[in-house]
Amino acid sequence: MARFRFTHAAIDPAPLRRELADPACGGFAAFEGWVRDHNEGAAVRHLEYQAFEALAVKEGERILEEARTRFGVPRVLCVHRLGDLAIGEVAVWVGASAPHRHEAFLAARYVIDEVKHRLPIWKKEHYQNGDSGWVNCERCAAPDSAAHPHAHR
Amino acid sequence: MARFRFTHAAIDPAPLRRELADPACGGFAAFEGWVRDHNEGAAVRHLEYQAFEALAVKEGERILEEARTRFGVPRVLCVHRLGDLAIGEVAVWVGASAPHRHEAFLAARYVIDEVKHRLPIWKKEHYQNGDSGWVNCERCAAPDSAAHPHAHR
Amino acid sequence: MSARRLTVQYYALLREQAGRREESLESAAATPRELYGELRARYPFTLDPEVLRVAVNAEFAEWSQPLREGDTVVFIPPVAGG
Amino acid sequence: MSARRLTVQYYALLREQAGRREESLESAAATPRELYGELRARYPFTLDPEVLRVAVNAEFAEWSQPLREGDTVVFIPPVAGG
Repeated sequence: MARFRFTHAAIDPAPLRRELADPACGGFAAFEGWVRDHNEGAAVRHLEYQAFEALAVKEGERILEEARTRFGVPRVLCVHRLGDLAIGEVAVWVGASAPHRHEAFLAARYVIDEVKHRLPIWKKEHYQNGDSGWVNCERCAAPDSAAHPHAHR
Repeated sequence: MARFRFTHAAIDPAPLRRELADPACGGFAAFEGWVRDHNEGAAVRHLEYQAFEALAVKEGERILEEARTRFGVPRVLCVHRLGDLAIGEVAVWVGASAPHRHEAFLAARYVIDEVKHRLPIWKKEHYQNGDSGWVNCERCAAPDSAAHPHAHR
Repeated sequence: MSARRLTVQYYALLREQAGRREESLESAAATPRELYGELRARYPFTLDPEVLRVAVNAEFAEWSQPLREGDTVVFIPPVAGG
Repeated sequence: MSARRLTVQYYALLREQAGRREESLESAAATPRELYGELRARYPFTLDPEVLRVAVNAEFAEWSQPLREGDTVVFIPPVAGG
Protein backbone atom coordinates (compact mmCIF):
# COMPACT_ATOMS: atom_id res chain seq x y z
CA MET A 1 0.00 0.00 0.00
CA ALA A 2 2.49 2.61 -1.23
CA ARG A 3 0.36 5.62 -0.40
CA PHE A 4 3.20 8.05 0.11
CA ARG A 5 5.51 8.63 -2.81
CA PHE A 6 7.88 11.02 -4.51
CA THR A 7 7.94 12.04 -8.13
CA HIS A 8 10.33 13.99 -10.31
CA ALA A 9 7.62 14.60 -12.91
CA ALA A 10 4.85 17.21 -12.74
CA ILE A 11 2.01 16.19 -10.41
CA ASP A 12 -1.34 15.74 -12.13
CA PRO A 13 -4.13 15.69 -9.51
CA ALA A 14 -6.72 14.06 -11.77
CA PRO A 15 -5.47 10.45 -11.64
CA LEU A 16 -4.57 10.82 -7.96
CA ARG A 17 -8.11 11.63 -6.88
CA ARG A 18 -9.35 8.69 -8.93
CA GLU A 19 -7.13 6.44 -6.79
CA LEU A 20 -9.22 7.50 -3.80
CA ALA A 21 -12.62 6.78 -5.35
CA ASP A 22 -14.79 4.67 -3.04
CA PRO A 23 -18.56 4.15 -3.29
CA ALA A 24 -18.78 4.13 0.52
CA CYS A 25 -17.28 7.61 0.74
CA GLY A 26 -19.34 10.79 0.59
CA GLY A 27 -16.58 13.31 1.16
CA PHE A 28 -13.22 13.95 -0.46
CA ALA A 29 -10.81 16.66 0.68
CA ALA A 30 -7.60 17.56 -1.11
CA PHE A 31 -4.73 19.92 -0.53
CA GLU A 32 -2.15 21.13 -3.01
CA GLY A 33 0.96 23.10 -2.18
CA TRP A 34 1.79 25.43 -5.06
CA VAL A 35 5.08 27.22 -5.75
CA ARG A 36 4.48 30.88 -4.91
CA ASP A 37 6.13 33.78 -6.65
CA HIS A 38 7.29 35.28 -3.36
CA ASN A 39 8.25 34.32 0.18
CA GLU A 40 8.77 36.70 3.07
CA GLY A 41 8.98 39.65 0.74
CA ALA A 42 11.48 38.18 -1.74
CA ALA A 43 10.48 37.51 -5.36
CA VAL A 44 11.01 33.81 -6.13
CA ARG A 45 12.06 32.63 -9.59
CA HIS A 46 11.96 28.89 -9.04
CA LEU A 47 12.32 26.27 -6.33
CA GLU A 48 14.34 23.15 -5.79
CA TYR A 49 13.11 20.29 -3.59
CA GLN A 50 15.43 17.63 -2.25
CA ALA A 51 14.55 14.69 0.04
CA PHE A 52 16.22 11.96 2.04
CA GLU A 53 13.93 9.57 0.26
CA ALA A 54 14.62 6.31 2.12
CA LEU A 55 13.60 7.86 5.44
CA ALA A 56 10.95 10.21 4.11
CA VAL A 57 8.96 7.45 2.44
CA LYS A 58 8.88 5.40 5.65
CA GLU A 59 7.92 8.42 7.75
CA GLY A 60 5.38 9.49 5.14
CA GLU A 61 3.71 6.09 5.29
CA ARG A 62 3.59 6.38 9.07
CA ILE A 63 1.84 9.75 8.80
CA LEU A 64 -0.77 8.35 6.40
CA GLU A 65 -1.37 5.38 8.68
CA GLU A 66 -1.81 7.73 11.64
CA ALA A 67 -4.38 9.71 9.65
CA ARG A 68 -6.29 6.56 8.74
CA THR A 69 -6.34 5.31 12.32
CA ARG A 70 -6.93 8.63 14.05
CA PHE A 71 -9.77 9.86 11.86
CA GLY A 72 -11.15 6.55 10.58
CA VAL A 73 -10.45 7.62 7.02
CA PRO A 74 -10.21 4.64 4.69
CA ARG A 75 -8.27 6.25 1.87
CA VAL A 76 -5.52 8.82 2.07
CA LEU A 77 -2.67 9.53 -0.30
CA CYS A 78 0.26 11.95 -0.56
CA VAL A 79 2.62 12.64 -3.45
CA HIS A 80 5.57 15.01 -3.13
CA ARG A 81 7.46 16.51 -6.03
CA LEU A 82 11.27 16.67 -6.12
CA GLY A 83 13.73 18.57 -8.31
CA ASP A 84 13.29 21.95 -9.94
CA LEU A 85 9.84 23.52 -9.85
CA ALA A 86 8.53 26.60 -11.61
CA ILE A 87 6.09 29.13 -10.13
CA GLY A 88 2.58 27.67 -9.99
CA GLU A 89 3.64 24.03 -10.10
CA VAL A 90 2.29 21.54 -7.57
CA ALA A 91 4.91 20.75 -4.92
CA VAL A 92 2.77 18.40 -2.85
CA TRP A 93 -0.66 16.79 -3.19
CA VAL A 94 -2.72 15.28 -0.37
CA GLY A 95 -6.11 13.62 -0.75
CA ALA A 96 -8.45 11.88 1.68
CA SER A 97 -11.83 10.28 1.10
CA ALA A 98 -14.13 9.37 3.96
CA PRO A 99 -17.77 8.56 4.65
CA HIS A 100 -18.33 12.16 5.82
CA ARG A 101 -16.62 15.46 5.08
CA HIS A 102 -15.47 16.29 8.59
CA GLU A 103 -13.06 13.35 8.73
CA ALA A 104 -11.87 13.94 5.17
CA PHE A 105 -10.92 17.55 6.01
CA LEU A 106 -9.22 16.57 9.28
CA ALA A 107 -7.19 13.83 7.62
CA ALA A 108 -5.99 16.01 4.74
CA ARG A 109 -5.02 18.79 7.15
CA TYR A 110 -3.25 16.39 9.49
CA VAL A 111 -1.22 14.85 6.68
CA ILE A 112 0.03 18.10 5.18
CA ASP A 113 0.91 19.54 8.61
CA GLU A 114 2.89 16.45 9.60
CA VAL A 115 4.55 16.11 6.20
CA LYS A 116 5.77 19.69 6.41
CA HIS A 117 7.22 19.22 9.88
CA ARG A 118 8.41 15.63 10.05
CA LEU A 119 9.70 14.64 6.62
CA PRO A 120 13.33 15.21 5.63
CA ILE A 121 12.49 17.37 2.62
CA TRP A 122 14.33 20.59 1.88
CA LYS A 123 13.42 23.53 -0.26
CA LYS A 124 15.93 25.87 -1.88
CA GLU A 125 14.51 29.16 -3.10
CA HIS A 126 16.10 30.86 -6.08
CA TYR A 127 15.23 34.56 -6.07
CA GLN A 128 14.73 37.02 -8.88
CA ASN A 129 17.79 38.97 -7.68
CA GLY A 130 20.05 35.95 -8.22
CA ASP A 131 20.36 34.92 -4.56
CA SER A 132 19.28 31.53 -3.33
CA GLY A 133 18.91 29.83 0.00
CA TRP A 134 17.74 26.68 1.75
CA VAL A 135 14.58 27.62 3.59
CA ASN A 136 15.09 27.57 7.37
CA CYS A 137 18.70 26.39 7.16
CA GLU A 138 20.23 29.72 6.34
CA ARG A 139 18.59 31.36 9.29
CA CYS A 140 19.56 28.49 11.59
CA ALA A 141 23.14 28.95 10.48
CA ALA A 142 23.10 32.69 11.08
CA PRO A 143 24.80 34.07 14.22
CA ASP A 144 21.47 34.95 15.84
CA SER A 145 20.07 31.47 15.32
CA ALA A 146 19.31 31.08 19.01
CA ALA A 147 16.61 33.72 18.61
CA HIS A 148 14.77 32.27 15.63
CA PRO A 149 11.33 31.03 16.38
CA HIS A 150 10.89 27.64 14.73
CA ALA A 151 11.19 24.46 16.73
CA HIS A 152 13.63 21.65 16.06
CA ARG A 153 13.18 18.06 17.06
CA MET B 1 -17.55 37.16 -10.92
CA ALA B 2 -19.92 34.17 -11.19
CA ARG B 3 -18.11 31.97 -8.70
CA PHE B 4 -21.11 29.92 -7.64
CA ARG B 5 -22.89 27.96 -10.30
CA PHE B 6 -25.05 24.95 -11.05
CA THR B 7 -24.50 22.36 -13.73
CA HIS B 8 -26.57 19.51 -15.12
CA ALA B 9 -23.46 17.85 -16.61
CA ALA B 10 -20.88 15.76 -14.78
CA ILE B 11 -18.46 17.87 -12.74
CA ASP B 12 -14.83 17.61 -13.87
CA PRO B 13 -12.55 19.02 -11.13
CA ALA B 14 -9.52 19.50 -13.41
CA PRO B 15 -10.63 22.70 -15.20
CA LEU B 16 -12.17 24.06 -11.98
CA ARG B 17 -8.91 23.99 -10.05
CA ARG B 18 -7.22 25.69 -12.99
CA GLU B 19 -9.68 28.58 -12.58
CA LEU B 20 -8.17 29.14 -9.13
CA ALA B 21 -4.53 29.20 -10.22
CA ASP B 22 -2.72 32.23 -8.82
CA PRO B 23 1.06 32.73 -8.62
CA ALA B 24 0.62 34.54 -5.31
CA CYS B 25 -1.05 31.50 -3.73
CA GLY B 26 0.88 28.71 -2.03
CA GLY B 27 -2.07 26.65 -0.82
CA PHE B 28 -5.11 25.18 -2.52
CA ALA B 29 -7.80 23.21 -0.68
CA ALA B 30 -10.68 21.44 -2.36
CA PHE B 31 -13.71 19.48 -1.26
CA GLU B 32 -15.86 17.15 -3.30
CA GLY B 33 -19.15 15.68 -2.19
CA TRP B 34 -19.59 12.23 -3.74
CA VAL B 35 -22.78 10.19 -4.07
CA ARG B 36 -22.47 7.38 -1.53
CA ASP B 37 -23.93 3.92 -1.97
CA HIS B 38 -25.71 4.09 1.38
CA ASN B 39 -27.24 6.53 3.84
CA GLU B 40 -28.35 5.74 7.37
CA GLY B 41 -28.28 2.03 6.68
CA ALA B 42 -30.24 2.08 3.39
CA ALA B 43 -28.59 1.04 0.12
CA VAL B 44 -28.82 3.92 -2.36
CA ARG B 45 -29.20 3.30 -6.09
CA HIS B 46 -29.04 6.88 -7.34
CA LEU B 47 -29.74 10.44 -6.29
CA GLU B 48 -31.70 13.36 -7.62
CA TYR B 49 -30.74 16.96 -6.83
CA GLN B 50 -33.16 19.82 -7.32
CA ALA B 51 -32.57 23.52 -6.56
CA PHE B 52 -34.45 26.78 -6.39
CA GLU B 53 -31.79 28.18 -8.66
CA ALA B 54 -32.65 31.89 -8.69
CA LEU B 55 -32.30 32.13 -4.92
CA ALA B 56 -29.54 29.54 -4.51
CA VAL B 57 -27.17 31.30 -6.90
CA LYS B 58 -27.59 34.59 -5.05
CA GLU B 59 -27.12 32.97 -1.66
CA GLY B 60 -24.19 30.91 -2.98
CA GLU B 61 -22.44 34.07 -4.16
CA ARG B 62 -22.99 35.58 -0.72
CA ILE B 63 -21.36 32.55 0.92
CA LEU B 64 -18.33 32.79 -1.36
CA GLU B 65 -18.00 36.50 -0.68
CA GLU B 66 -18.19 35.82 3.07
CA ALA B 67 -15.39 33.25 2.72
CA ARG B 68 -13.22 35.70 0.79
CA THR B 69 -13.73 38.46 3.34
CA ARG B 70 -13.60 36.38 6.48
CA PHE B 71 -10.47 34.39 5.65
CA GLY B 72 -8.73 36.77 3.23
CA VAL B 73 -8.87 34.13 0.53
CA PRO B 74 -8.56 35.67 -2.93
CA ARG B 75 -10.04 32.83 -4.97
CA VAL B 76 -12.90 30.56 -4.07
CA LEU B 77 -15.32 28.68 -6.28
CA CYS B 78 -18.26 26.31 -5.88
CA VAL B 79 -20.10 24.24 -8.47
CA HIS B 80 -23.17 22.17 -7.59
CA ARG B 81 -24.60 19.41 -9.74
CA LEU B 82 -28.34 19.07 -10.41
CA GLY B 83 -30.44 16.26 -11.85
CA ASP B 84 -29.88 12.51 -11.61
CA LEU B 85 -26.57 11.33 -10.18
CA ALA B 86 -25.12 7.83 -10.05
CA ILE B 87 -23.08 6.41 -7.15
CA GLY B 88 -19.58 7.92 -7.10
CA GLU B 89 -20.46 11.03 -9.10
CA VAL B 90 -19.46 14.47 -7.83
CA ALA B 91 -22.46 16.29 -6.35
CA VAL B 92 -20.62 19.43 -5.29
CA TRP B 93 -17.12 20.84 -5.74
CA VAL B 94 -15.52 23.59 -3.65
CA GLY B 95 -12.03 25.00 -4.16
CA ALA B 96 -10.09 27.80 -2.47
CA SER B 97 -6.58 29.08 -3.13
CA ALA B 98 -4.77 31.33 -0.67
CA PRO B 99 -1.28 32.53 0.19
CA HIS B 100 -1.10 29.92 2.98
CA ARG B 101 -2.79 26.59 3.58
CA HIS B 102 -4.58 27.44 6.81
CA GLU B 103 -6.84 30.00 5.14
CA ALA B 104 -7.43 27.75 2.13
CA PHE B 105 -8.66 24.92 4.38
CA LEU B 106 -10.85 27.24 6.46
CA ALA B 107 -12.44 28.81 3.39
CA ALA B 108 -13.22 25.47 1.70
CA ARG B 109 -14.70 24.10 4.91
CA TYR B 110 -16.77 27.24 5.52
CA VAL B 111 -18.21 27.19 2.02
CA ILE B 112 -19.31 23.56 2.02
CA ASP B 113 -20.83 23.86 5.51
CA GLU B 114 -22.81 26.97 4.58
CA VAL B 115 -23.84 25.60 1.17
CA LYS B 116 -25.24 22.49 2.82
CA HIS B 117 -27.25 24.47 5.35
CA ARG B 118 -28.31 27.65 3.61
CA LEU B 119 -28.94 26.88 -0.03
CA PRO B 120 -32.35 25.74 -1.25
CA ILE B 121 -31.10 22.47 -2.72
CA TRP B 122 -32.92 19.19 -2.17
CA LYS B 123 -31.77 15.62 -2.50
CA LYS B 124 -34.04 12.69 -3.24
CA GLU B 125 -32.59 9.28 -2.52
CA HIS B 126 -33.70 6.32 -4.58
CA TYR B 127 -33.03 3.10 -2.69
CA GLN B 128 -32.13 -0.37 -3.89
CA ASN B 129 -35.43 -1.67 -2.47
CA GLY B 130 -37.44 0.67 -4.73
CA ASP B 131 -38.33 3.25 -2.10
CA SER B 132 -37.36 6.86 -2.43
CA GLY B 133 -37.47 9.93 -0.28
CA TRP B 134 -36.51 13.60 -0.04
CA VAL B 135 -33.78 13.76 2.55
CA ASN B 136 -34.95 15.53 5.73
CA CYS B 137 -38.41 16.32 4.37
CA GLU B 138 -39.90 12.92 4.93
CA ARG B 139 -38.90 12.92 8.58
CA CYS B 140 -40.14 16.47 9.05
CA ALA B 141 -43.49 15.38 7.70
CA ALA B 142 -43.71 12.33 9.96
CA PRO B 143 -46.03 12.43 13.00
CA ASP B 144 -43.07 12.49 15.42
CA SER B 145 -41.45 15.39 13.66
CA ALA B 146 -41.27 17.41 16.83
CA ALA B 147 -38.65 14.97 18.09
CA HIS B 148 -36.30 15.00 15.14
CA PRO B 149 -32.95 16.57 15.79
CA HIS B 150 -32.13 18.90 12.92
CA ALA B 151 -32.63 22.62 13.21
CA HIS B 152 -34.79 24.76 10.95
CA ARG B 153 -34.41 28.42 10.29
CA MET C 1 -60.09 42.07 1.05
CA SER C 2 -58.83 42.43 -2.51
CA ALA C 3 -57.37 39.53 -4.46
CA ARG C 4 -53.85 39.63 -5.91
CA ARG C 5 -52.39 37.72 -8.81
CA LEU C 6 -49.47 35.68 -7.47
CA THR C 7 -47.10 33.08 -8.87
CA VAL C 8 -46.22 30.10 -6.69
CA GLN C 9 -43.34 27.77 -7.49
CA TYR C 10 -42.97 24.34 -5.91
CA TYR C 11 -39.86 22.34 -5.15
CA ALA C 12 -39.01 18.86 -3.88
CA LEU C 13 -41.73 17.25 -1.73
CA LEU C 14 -44.08 20.20 -2.21
CA ARG C 15 -43.76 19.85 -5.99
CA GLU C 16 -44.76 16.20 -5.79
CA GLN C 17 -47.65 16.88 -3.43
CA ALA C 18 -48.93 19.83 -5.49
CA GLY C 19 -48.47 17.86 -8.71
CA ARG C 20 -47.04 20.93 -10.43
CA ARG C 21 -43.92 23.08 -10.65
CA GLU C 22 -45.58 26.44 -10.79
CA GLU C 23 -48.95 28.09 -10.94
CA SER C 24 -50.46 31.50 -11.24
CA LEU C 25 -53.42 32.22 -9.00
CA GLU C 26 -55.70 34.90 -7.62
CA SER C 27 -55.52 34.98 -3.86
CA ALA C 28 -56.89 37.10 -1.05
CA ALA C 29 -53.97 36.01 1.15
CA ALA C 30 -52.25 39.07 2.60
CA THR C 31 -49.10 37.22 3.70
CA PRO C 32 -47.18 34.03 2.85
CA ARG C 33 -48.58 32.50 6.03
CA GLU C 34 -52.16 32.99 4.81
CA LEU C 35 -51.22 31.79 1.35
CA TYR C 36 -49.74 28.54 2.66
CA GLY C 37 -52.91 28.00 4.66
CA GLU C 38 -54.99 28.41 1.49
CA LEU C 39 -52.79 26.01 -0.44
CA ARG C 40 -52.92 23.37 2.29
CA ALA C 41 -56.68 23.30 1.86
CA ARG C 42 -56.16 22.46 -1.79
CA TYR C 43 -53.14 20.12 -1.75
CA PRO C 44 -52.17 17.25 0.56
CA PHE C 45 -49.14 19.08 1.97
CA THR C 46 -47.63 17.18 4.89
CA LEU C 47 -45.05 19.81 5.83
CA ASP C 48 -46.00 22.15 8.64
CA PRO C 49 -45.11 25.80 8.07
CA GLU C 50 -42.78 25.54 11.08
CA VAL C 51 -40.33 23.45 9.03
CA LEU C 52 -40.54 25.65 5.93
CA ARG C 53 -38.91 28.92 4.98
CA VAL C 54 -40.42 31.31 2.50
CA ALA C 55 -39.01 33.38 -0.35
CA VAL C 56 -40.70 36.24 -2.19
CA ASN C 57 -39.27 37.27 -5.55
CA ALA C 58 -36.23 35.03 -5.04
CA GLU C 59 -35.20 36.51 -1.68
CA PHE C 60 -35.77 35.04 1.75
CA ALA C 61 -38.78 36.72 3.33
CA GLU C 62 -40.80 36.81 6.54
CA TRP C 63 -44.00 34.80 6.84
CA SER C 64 -45.76 38.05 7.75
CA GLN C 65 -44.41 40.08 4.82
CA PRO C 66 -47.31 41.78 2.95
CA LEU C 67 -47.83 40.21 -0.46
CA ARG C 68 -48.14 42.48 -3.47
CA GLU C 69 -49.66 42.10 -6.90
CA GLY C 70 -47.34 40.04 -9.11
CA ASP C 71 -45.18 38.54 -6.35
CA THR C 72 -43.59 35.13 -6.87
CA VAL C 73 -43.72 33.03 -3.72
CA VAL C 74 -41.74 29.88 -2.93
CA PHE C 75 -42.14 27.74 0.15
CA ILE C 76 -38.80 26.14 0.95
CA PRO C 77 -38.79 22.62 2.40
CA PRO C 78 -35.96 21.60 4.74
CA VAL C 79 -32.75 21.41 2.71
CA ALA C 80 -30.66 18.31 2.29
CA GLY C 81 -28.03 19.50 4.76
CA GLY C 82 -25.62 16.73 5.75
CA MET D 1 39.48 2.85 20.04
CA SER D 2 38.75 0.85 16.89
CA ALA D 3 37.78 2.48 13.62
CA ARG D 4 34.56 1.60 11.79
CA ARG D 5 33.72 1.87 8.15
CA LEU D 6 30.71 4.20 7.85
CA THR D 7 28.76 5.74 5.01
CA VAL D 8 27.68 9.36 5.36
CA GLN D 9 25.09 10.94 3.08
CA TYR D 10 24.62 14.69 2.78
CA TYR D 11 21.51 16.70 1.95
CA ALA D 12 20.64 20.31 1.30
CA LEU D 13 22.99 22.86 2.89
CA LEU D 14 25.27 20.12 4.25
CA ARG D 15 25.62 18.65 0.76
CA GLU D 16 26.72 22.01 -0.59
CA GLN D 17 29.13 22.63 2.27
CA ALA D 18 30.62 19.12 2.09
CA GLY D 19 30.80 19.32 -1.70
CA ARG D 20 29.56 15.76 -2.03
CA ARG D 21 26.43 13.63 -1.76
CA GLU D 22 27.92 10.66 -0.01
CA GLU D 23 31.19 9.27 1.22
CA SER D 24 32.55 6.14 2.81
CA LEU D 25 35.02 6.69 5.61
CA GLU D 26 36.91 5.04 8.45
CA SER D 27 36.09 6.72 11.72
CA ALA D 28 36.82 6.19 15.38
CA ALA D 29 33.64 8.10 16.27
CA ALA D 30 31.54 6.01 18.65
CA THR D 31 28.35 8.03 18.19
CA PRO D 32 26.75 10.38 15.64
CA ARG D 33 27.68 13.26 17.94
CA GLU D 34 31.36 12.40 17.74
CA LEU D 35 31.10 11.82 13.99
CA TYR D 36 29.58 15.26 13.36
CA GLY D 37 32.40 16.78 15.41
CA GLU D 38 34.94 15.02 13.19
CA LEU D 39 33.21 16.16 10.02
CA ARG D 40 33.01 19.76 11.18
CA ALA D 41 36.80 19.76 11.43
CA ARG D 42 36.95 18.80 7.77
CA TYR D 43 34.07 20.76 6.21
CA PRO D 44 32.87 24.34 6.70
CA PHE D 45 29.55 23.27 8.23
CA THR D 46 27.65 26.25 9.62
CA LEU D 47 24.83 24.25 11.21
CA ASP D 48 25.18 23.54 14.93
CA PRO D 49 24.21 20.01 15.97
CA GLU D 50 21.40 21.55 18.06
CA VAL D 51 19.47 22.35 14.87
CA LEU D 52 20.09 18.97 13.25
CA ARG D 53 18.51 15.57 13.67
CA VAL D 54 20.32 12.37 12.89
CA ALA D 55 19.32 9.15 11.14
CA VAL D 56 21.17 5.83 11.18
CA ASN D 57 20.30 3.29 8.48
CA ALA D 58 17.35 5.39 7.36
CA GLU D 59 15.66 5.60 10.77
CA PHE D 60 15.69 8.53 13.16
CA ALA D 61 18.31 7.91 15.85
CA GLU D 62 19.72 9.42 19.03
CA TRP D 63 22.92 11.44 18.92
CA SER D 64 24.34 9.05 21.52
CA GLN D 65 23.42 5.84 19.70
CA PRO D 66 26.49 3.59 19.35
CA LEU D 67 27.68 3.40 15.76
CA ARG D 68 28.41 -0.01 14.26
CA GLU D 69 30.51 -1.20 11.38
CA GLY D 70 28.70 -0.52 8.09
CA ASP D 71 26.17 2.02 9.42
CA THR D 72 24.88 4.73 7.10
CA VAL D 73 24.56 8.07 8.86
CA VAL D 74 22.62 11.14 7.74
CA PHE D 75 22.57 14.49 9.50
CA ILE D 76 19.24 16.14 8.87
CA PRO D 77 19.14 19.93 8.47
CA PRO D 78 16.01 21.81 9.51
CA VAL D 79 13.21 20.90 7.12
CA ALA D 80 11.36 23.34 4.92
CA GLY D 81 8.31 23.36 7.18
CA GLY D 82 5.87 26.17 6.34
